[in-house]
Amino acid sequence: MFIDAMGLILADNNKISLGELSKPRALAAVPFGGRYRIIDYMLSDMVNSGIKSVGILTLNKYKSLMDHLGTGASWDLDRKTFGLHILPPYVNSEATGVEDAEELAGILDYVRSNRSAYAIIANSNMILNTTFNDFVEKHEQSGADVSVMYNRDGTKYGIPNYIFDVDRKGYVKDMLFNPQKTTSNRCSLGIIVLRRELLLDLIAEMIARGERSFGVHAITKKYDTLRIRAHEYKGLVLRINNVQTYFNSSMMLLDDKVRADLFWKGMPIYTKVKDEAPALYSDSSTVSNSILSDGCRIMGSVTNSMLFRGVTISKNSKIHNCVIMQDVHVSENCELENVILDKNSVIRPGIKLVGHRDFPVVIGKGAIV
Amino acid sequence: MFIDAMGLILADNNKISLGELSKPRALAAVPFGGRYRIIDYMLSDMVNSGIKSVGILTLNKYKSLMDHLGTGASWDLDRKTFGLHILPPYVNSEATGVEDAEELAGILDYVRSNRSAYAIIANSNMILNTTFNDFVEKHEQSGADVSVMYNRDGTKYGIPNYIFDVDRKGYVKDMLFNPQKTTSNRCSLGIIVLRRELLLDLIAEMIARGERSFGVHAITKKYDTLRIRAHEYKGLVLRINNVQTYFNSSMMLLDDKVRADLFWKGMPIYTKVKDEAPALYSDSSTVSNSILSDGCRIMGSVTNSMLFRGVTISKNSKIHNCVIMQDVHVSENCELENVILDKNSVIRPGIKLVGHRDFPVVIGKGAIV
Amino acid sequence: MAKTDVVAMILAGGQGARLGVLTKYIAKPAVPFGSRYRIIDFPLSNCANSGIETVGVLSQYQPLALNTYVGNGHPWDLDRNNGGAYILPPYQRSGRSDWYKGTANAIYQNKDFIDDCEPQYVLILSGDHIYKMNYARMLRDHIQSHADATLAVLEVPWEEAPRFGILNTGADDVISEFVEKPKNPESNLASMGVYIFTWDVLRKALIEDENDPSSNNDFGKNIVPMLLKQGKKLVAYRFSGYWKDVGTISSLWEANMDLLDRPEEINLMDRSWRIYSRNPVKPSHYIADGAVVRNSALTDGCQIFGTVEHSVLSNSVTVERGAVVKDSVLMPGVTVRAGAYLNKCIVGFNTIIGEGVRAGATIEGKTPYINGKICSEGIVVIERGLKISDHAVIPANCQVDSDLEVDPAENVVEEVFRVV
Amino acid sequence: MAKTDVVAMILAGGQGARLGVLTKYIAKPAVPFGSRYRIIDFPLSNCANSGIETVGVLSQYQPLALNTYVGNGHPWDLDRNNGGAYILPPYQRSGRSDWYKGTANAIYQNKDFIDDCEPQYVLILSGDHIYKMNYARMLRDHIQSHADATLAVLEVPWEEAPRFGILNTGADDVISEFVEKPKNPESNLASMGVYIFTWDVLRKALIEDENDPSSNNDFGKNIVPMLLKQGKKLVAYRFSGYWKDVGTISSLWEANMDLLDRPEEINLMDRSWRIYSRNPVKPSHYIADGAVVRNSALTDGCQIFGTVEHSVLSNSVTVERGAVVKDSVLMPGVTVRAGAYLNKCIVGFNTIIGEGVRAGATIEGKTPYINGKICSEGIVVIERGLKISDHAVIPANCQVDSDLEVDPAENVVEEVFRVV
Repeated sequence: MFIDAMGLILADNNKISLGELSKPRALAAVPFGGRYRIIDYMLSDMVNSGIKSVGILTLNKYKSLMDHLGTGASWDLDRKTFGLHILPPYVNSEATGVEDAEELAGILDYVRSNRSAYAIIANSNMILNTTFNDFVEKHEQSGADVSVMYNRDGTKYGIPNYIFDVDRKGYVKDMLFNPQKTTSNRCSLGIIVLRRELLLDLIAEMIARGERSFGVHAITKKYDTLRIRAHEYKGLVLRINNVQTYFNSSMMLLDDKVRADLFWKGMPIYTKVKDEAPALYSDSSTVSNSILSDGCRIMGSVTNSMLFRGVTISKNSKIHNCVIMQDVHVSENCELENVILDKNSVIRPGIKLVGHRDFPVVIGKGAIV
Repeated sequence: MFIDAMGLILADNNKISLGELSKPRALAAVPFGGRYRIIDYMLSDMVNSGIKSVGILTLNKYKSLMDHLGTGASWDLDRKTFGLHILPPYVNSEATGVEDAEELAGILDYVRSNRSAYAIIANSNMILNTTFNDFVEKHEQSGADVSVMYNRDGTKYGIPNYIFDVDRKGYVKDMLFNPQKTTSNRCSLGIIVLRRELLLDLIAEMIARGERSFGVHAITKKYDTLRIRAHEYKGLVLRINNVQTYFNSSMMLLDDKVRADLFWKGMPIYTKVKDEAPALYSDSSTVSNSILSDGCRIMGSVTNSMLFRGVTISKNSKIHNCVIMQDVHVSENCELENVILDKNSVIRPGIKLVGHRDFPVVIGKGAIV
Repeated sequence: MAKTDVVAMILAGGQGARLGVLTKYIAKPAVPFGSRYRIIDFPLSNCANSGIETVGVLSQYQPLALNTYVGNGHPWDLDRNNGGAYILPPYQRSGRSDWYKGTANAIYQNKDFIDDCEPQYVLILSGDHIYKMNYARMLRDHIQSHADATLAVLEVPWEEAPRFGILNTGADDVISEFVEKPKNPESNLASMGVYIFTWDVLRKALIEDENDPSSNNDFGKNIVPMLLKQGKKLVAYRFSGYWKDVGTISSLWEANMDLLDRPEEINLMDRSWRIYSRNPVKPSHYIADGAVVRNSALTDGCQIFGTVEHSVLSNSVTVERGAVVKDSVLMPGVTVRAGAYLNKCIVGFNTIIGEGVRAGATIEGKTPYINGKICSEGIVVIERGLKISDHAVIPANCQVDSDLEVDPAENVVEEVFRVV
Repeated sequence: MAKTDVVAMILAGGQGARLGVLTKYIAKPAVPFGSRYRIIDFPLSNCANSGIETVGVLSQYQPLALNTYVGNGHPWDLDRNNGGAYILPPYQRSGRSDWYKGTANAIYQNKDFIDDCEPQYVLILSGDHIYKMNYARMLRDHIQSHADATLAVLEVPWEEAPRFGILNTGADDVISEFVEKPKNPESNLASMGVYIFTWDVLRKALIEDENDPSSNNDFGKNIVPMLLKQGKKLVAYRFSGYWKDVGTISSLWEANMDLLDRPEEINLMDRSWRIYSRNPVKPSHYIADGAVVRNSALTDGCQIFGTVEHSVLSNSVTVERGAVVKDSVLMPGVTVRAGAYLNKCIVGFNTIIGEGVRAGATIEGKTPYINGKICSEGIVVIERGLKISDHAVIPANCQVDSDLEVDPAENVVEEVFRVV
């Protein structure tokens, strides 16, 4: 049976920058994995858990996100009651009549208007395919105030990271932010569950204390006053902490096992429907070990790469180890290796671009090279 | 056949304040006429004209408006392509990468992404039930650059008003803002039509000139460089310029002819569906010359009044010449005359409130009296 | 279609002949009820409020109004991409085609639809009951009791028990016997026609029932007794609250009046369990100077210049000056002209009651319209889309049917309109 | 339902028997086409792109897949509150019930539906044609020419004219005569089965036709000739562009191949006239190291480890290492196991082609599956939901039908699955 919970997704993260890729858009709106944007994974996880009410907390730069999410219909969240709500940072400017927005009051209003028993709050830099039913059930049984998901990644995917020390009963007894050294490899996945009523109390307290920021780890850091249960997640998690991990995670999807865990477990990852034509391969195409999407037209050679929707690779062009986003046009006789091409960029004939595996070249949105 | 136009509605107006009523919400979101909010009339006019793409331009305080409009489903504007879009003031912060929003660039992007031949731009302080088919057709035939709707109200509904002088061919040759004296009674309805391409040029020019505000009359004031045709509208128009005109307009709806023109011409006024129960009248109710809405429970006396959805009038209470908004609770033994009660307010037992017809008492949203 | 735990199937196929002219052009579940609603709003809203998102509506008789009323399912939040509301008519397969025979056969014919949803449980509902019920709670009990089927039951007064299908139960409300209209009831637990089945149990039973040529293919008469005989575990789920079968003119009238006399029982004002309906898009209602409205339910688009007492008016009803409407149910768009008098009348969509018409329980007289089979307790039923002649007199227990051949002198129907 | 200028009615009722096993469980319009689409996506998308928002889909035969595919109409933006997509099955009226007889009878039986929309014009479409067409332009011409009916026509090569319904026209393309499959055609203007009628003209014609017991109740055979005889003004609307009736196995195969060989003709990449479809919600497709994909169309969820040449693959098709797929059309969920070889095959939903199977136009042999009535030009058709035995040999012009009784030695069907 489905869980009685609402979802809150933090669309942005002050601690994470993907350079050119997150400049024109919120972190959650960065394209990832062929047809998707980063937020699609967490949003689908929530929908697949039976959650029917999801609020998206934004900082700024959220036009892309609004365009992507639309009415919420692609996630079946275009509902009369609840459904998908984008909470703009200024949301409460009218609630209080005060011009300088207090984000927390807006969030408080939104959470209060809900009726669910639980709230799940998640950052949007984790890519995983799961449902939260087991997570919530274990939390319920434990009697803890908050449960937080972690895995054993430790600090290996770089900063930002939050490392938990837990006591023998599995409760958080310490949390370290970007530690140099640590005795624990329990790294937070930035996903927590708590009773909605408790969340209301916590937000009210934050407001009373004059705090203005809200987040998963602003709650987990209260481990000395709250009983915070650490819940280990053993499935696949891709962490998007910076451009390097973004590029590596994209390349990991070429692995059959990674794709199987992320896409073929029976829980679909939903995304905005684009109604592109099928991908068309010409006589002259050579493609191997690559992910390609609808609307692509392939006349050249594509190896070890990830192509989003509507990409054109012209004749005699060679693409190797690249991530190429929506509607990019690569002209004839180009050679690209270890390159990330953002949306709508155009590569003119005969261009050669070669990055390093650990330092991919990033071409910004709409650039003409 | 339907017209090939997009709509733009300005949800707010710096020149109009309805005091307590517009404090917690945009002008367009102020409740008016029983089941409706002010924007419902213009939005329905556009939908009834066959317009399938409407952008709502906001200043701030637009949470109520977002809640009211939802996915746009109530106006059948929850569409895959186009449909209803709320354009927040900061909409372009990501388009330019600049933090201080330039509203005009956001509007430019939105208008550019459309494909319609024409754009209709309207303020939201006019209540009328019409379609724009004739307006657009006449505009098309005339060869004018812009057409603007007016009627013969002159300055009698107070400020703000824009009075046009027209030449013999019906083109605007002068526009006066809040004039003391005038030779013309042609008062703008704040509704214009122009080719979308021309609108794009005008916005681009405004941006180039460093202008930051956008509005109907910012365009009509260009009558010396553009050929602006004045189009007379002869049907009923209610103007909401201030609390007095708001109150008077509400009372005018008690007139059979006014209601017939506004509600029973075959073009429905859509609004958010609330799924209230039917209104229930008890044994002890006395009601005359009043408009009442679903979800009301009437146990007292209601005369010459307008009750929105979910209002309770308890036993032995008397309501006369009042406008009572959604979910207001009037306890027993109250007497109210010439009062406007905003949403969710509560009148405790035995309270007597009497305003003057020209100076109604206004009780703010959620107040307990 | 998405995999889902539970699928609801609403039996909306019957003609509802006992409602007479009210179901001449529309299926019973599409009949207006309670000012703002249609009968089917109740099971649909119960599903929506219970979190059930895949609902099949089995229609067969005059499904057009039902089809367009349910439409995209939006009013009940059933316009889902995966799931939502589906109208399920009978259809042709390779080589054969059948209309629905009984309630069980209707489900049998749609077993592919149910299979496609891969549900564990199937909820079977009637399209003609007025009640609010949380099916999620019933399902929880069904799962916890490991039942093969759970039947919702209502305790009825013992003297009324012989009118119902009665369930005899043992410990833990396990059902031992189902008796249709028992003369000497052993129990007062009446079946409400709300069933939850574990799908694989029901699936087998439906196939078995279909292969039995002597079966009526009916849930109450055949499926439930068969499962009991096979020793399956059937459990009663006790419901308390308002419930009414509105299958007859008198019960339809009574249920409408219950909203006025006992509004707290069905409690339509409860915002935590709203009854959704397709909105007529009309302005708020208007009550004129000189009008009297008492003890009544009104909704959008009504315009009252006369007197309305103890009546239920659907949207866009006009009552002109001097007209009196008492103890009546007026469906959408009805106009009561000046000076007319209605008492205990049920009037169909858009009918115009002419000036000075006198109709209802208190009116005496003899006319060919009197119909004791359909009407009782003095109730007068008038078909939709008629203009009733000015000053016509329609006495108690009449059904005004435009197809009835009557002597011109006795005819009260001046005109027949098309009703959208 | 809202008043609207024009209502589109899509004739989706026929069984499509010439498509053999492909329409065993689903109606023809629901058959997958062109990698991402179903046949009905074309008329539905044309309606959406032409601004037509009220669309009736007349279904009768196996409507379940069609019903759930069209669902709430969302993919075509037809989930409107007023209007949208309606599935219109045959139904029972007070006292009678009929299945649809011919195309005209199907519309006749739904004239109440059309009347409720109060349209001036009705657009009649077929559910089995692949084309992109702006009906709004055709309607504009219909209005401007003051025609009673406008028929879309395509100039066909003169030698092919005898296969079509041919319209002979005079000045201003006014139609003088309709000739079904003329031996000696006077014109090469073929009717495309796309009609716009002024509704009151069609309404009268349908009633007249219904009263004629000798009529086949067919638009081409009866309604059009009747209107011509009555002197009504029928005008031809010339269409140029890609158009194909996909009513047979060979034309369905050809139309799929046209997407590869002449992609510019139907031009699915044109973003100003998208063809919408219900999205399968699968990840982007993957092409493995060592795979060969050439001259083909692929979509979401495909995983290719072998060779795909000149083929059209629907979503979630897997081609294992060493398998070769040539000149074939694989429907959603098909798996081609290692070492299998397919040539000119059309394979239904979710069928598994076993290891080392050899099937298609280039394969010779004799088996009971050979079916010259359904198959031609060597094309092999395989039913959905089968496991084809490893190393089976299926020669040219076979139709693999699980219901065909064959000698165990010759049987190539190892298993039959249920397909959702």
